[in-house]
Amino acid sequence: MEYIYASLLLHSAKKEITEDAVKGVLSAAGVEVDEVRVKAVVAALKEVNIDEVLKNATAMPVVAAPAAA
Amino acid sequence: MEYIYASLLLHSAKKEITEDAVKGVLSAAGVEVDEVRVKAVVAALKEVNIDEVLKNATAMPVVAAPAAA
Amino acid sequence: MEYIYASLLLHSAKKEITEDAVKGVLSAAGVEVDEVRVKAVVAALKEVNIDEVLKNATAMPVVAAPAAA
Amino acid sequence: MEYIYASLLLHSAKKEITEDAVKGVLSAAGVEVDEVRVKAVVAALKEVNIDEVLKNATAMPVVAAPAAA
Amino acid sequence: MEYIYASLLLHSAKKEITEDAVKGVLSAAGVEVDEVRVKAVVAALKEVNIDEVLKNATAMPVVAAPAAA
Amino acid sequence: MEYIYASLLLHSAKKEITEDAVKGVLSAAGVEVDEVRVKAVVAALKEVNIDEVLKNATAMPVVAAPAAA
Amino acid sequence: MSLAQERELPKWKVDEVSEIEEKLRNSKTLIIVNIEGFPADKLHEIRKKLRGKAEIKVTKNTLFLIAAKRAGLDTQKLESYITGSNAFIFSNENPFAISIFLSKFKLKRYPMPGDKADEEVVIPAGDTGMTAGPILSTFGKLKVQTKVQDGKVHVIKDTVIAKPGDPIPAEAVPIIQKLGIMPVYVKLKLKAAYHDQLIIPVSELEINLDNYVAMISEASRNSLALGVEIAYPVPEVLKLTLGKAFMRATALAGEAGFLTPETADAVLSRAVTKAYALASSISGKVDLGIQVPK
Repeated sequence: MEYIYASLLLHSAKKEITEDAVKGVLSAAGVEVDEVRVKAVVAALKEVNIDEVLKNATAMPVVAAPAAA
Repeated sequence: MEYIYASLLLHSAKKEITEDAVKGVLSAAGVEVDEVRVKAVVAALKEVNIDEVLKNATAMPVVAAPAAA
Repeated sequence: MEYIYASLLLHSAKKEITEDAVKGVLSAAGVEVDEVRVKAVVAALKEVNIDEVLKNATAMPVVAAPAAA
Repeated sequence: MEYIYASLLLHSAKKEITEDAVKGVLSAAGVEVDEVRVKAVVAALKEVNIDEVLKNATAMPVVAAPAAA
Repeated sequence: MEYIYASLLLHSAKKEITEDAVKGVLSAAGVEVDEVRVKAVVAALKEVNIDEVLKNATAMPVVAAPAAA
Repeated sequence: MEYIYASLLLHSAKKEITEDAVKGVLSAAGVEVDEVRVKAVVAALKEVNIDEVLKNATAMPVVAAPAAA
Repeated sequence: MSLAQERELPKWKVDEVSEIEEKLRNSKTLIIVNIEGFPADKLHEIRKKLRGKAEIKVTKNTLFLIAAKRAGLDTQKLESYITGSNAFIFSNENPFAISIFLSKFKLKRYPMPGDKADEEVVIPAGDTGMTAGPILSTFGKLKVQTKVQDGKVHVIKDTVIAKPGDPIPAEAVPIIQKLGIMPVYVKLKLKAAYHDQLIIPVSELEINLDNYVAMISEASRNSLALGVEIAYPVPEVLKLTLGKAFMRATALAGEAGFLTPETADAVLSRAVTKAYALASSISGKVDLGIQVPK
């Protein structure tokens, strides 16, 4: 999850999630950086509306109630 | 949440969560570090069994909201 | 909800929830205190096992309400 | 949770959540104030849309999970 | 629901739910009273253990899957 | 709960919830009216979107009704 | 009916009209009941049960209408109900109370061929009192095991021959009757009530108590919800209000990332939930080397 936490940290600090930024954060945490993974994560997150995802995630774990027939 | 994500990043990378480590990660992310908050977070986490908390957090079922009937 | 938050603050700080204590907290928060309401809240809380209520509140999974059939 | 209750009390009373205000409320409740925590809570809450969080927290009815159908 | 609220008000005030009492409450609320409905409500509620129903309604955590109407 | 029932009766009958209206209903039910409480309830309800509250309340899964004896 | 016709009525009819008129004058509530096919002995049972609350009387429609007119009832409103065979219930009680009362007791009768069972039909173990003979083959058909003892048919064990809703086998009818089993319910078919010059049709007269229970529950839930919203200071409401305040505090701590040992659960859970949500949003495209809980 390090790559995700690093990305969330950047997002939360209102910084852009770039390869360099993610690498910087991971290195500072003493994590050995996997270049390919950084590229993949950054590219994938570009296509995601992170705020939207987080907003929905904060709606606490929601268990589906049985649909009324 | 930056302080939390930085701490979780360290925890996830199996590094100790110290004030210096947290500050380092935050700085790398370009966050202006508030010494007091770092102290507060690191002190509080010392009293918490993070693995236990995370286990419980992920044990919670995360299910999409039921479609309204 | 001010009266409730004040009461929970006292409870959380392991102080007794008395009329004077609640009034003191509310005043400190700049709330104009309604004597009658304080009396009513304190009297009603005497009949409630707050620890029990809070325990259940956390234990309760949050379930989305199904649309009423 | 004292710091949170104190903050919610202030918010609910439509007062600004400042370090002094939080300290004042906590002192009135007989809580020994931890400067670091006060600073931390005030700083953390500045980054949050409290009304939004409260709305989402309580919009959901709280019920026990029904037995899986 | 006016007839139900009127009846619950009487019940809560430990008054007998009679036709006259329900009519009196409804009239005081400015509701045009339907004699037949009053009679139906009064007769039906005589057969219902209101305290029991209220107790169950409060015991919100215990929820059965909603019966299809 | 008399004051709440009286208020909901008025709301349900599409009447305005005023101090006089609530007092009238309570008196008709034989309840000795507490002026201060009436004031408090009426004032508090002014700040609430009752329809919204009821919508959320009834969206709750229906508690299994005990069979009427 | 004209006065001339009335004068021609035989004395018993004149007496009956007077009697009904008297009952109508003394009763606030009249309920008209369809008794077509209703067993006479069951009507007698109902009469006994109603004693002290109401009287039930069977009479001819023509005589009833004469009496009703004389008693000052609005016969125009009644006429459409006065067809077929009717009984009339006279009472001073709330018509709904009578209707509920009637719905509460179950009258049972012996089955007739073609009836469905309203309750389980069990042929009990033991001596049936029936003389052994051709009847044995009927028991056989019903798959009831028997033996003969002292010339009588004995059933070996309790045997269900029909479940509620099942048709009762025609050949079982005489046996069931002999054993005194009444698995079929009879219910008076109410048509309407007449009360205070008003007709209450059966659709309104028959009350489903479950609906009232549901309405009270709803009213109660509404009241509690509203009470919580304004922190109405009574214990039953405050319990819920405290829970709500606590959940709000937890949510706020979690969202703000205000970490103390007490709030650690809320804060870390929230952060992790968010992290997993984000991870799962890209999990199809990136191998994160982790398991994303679904």
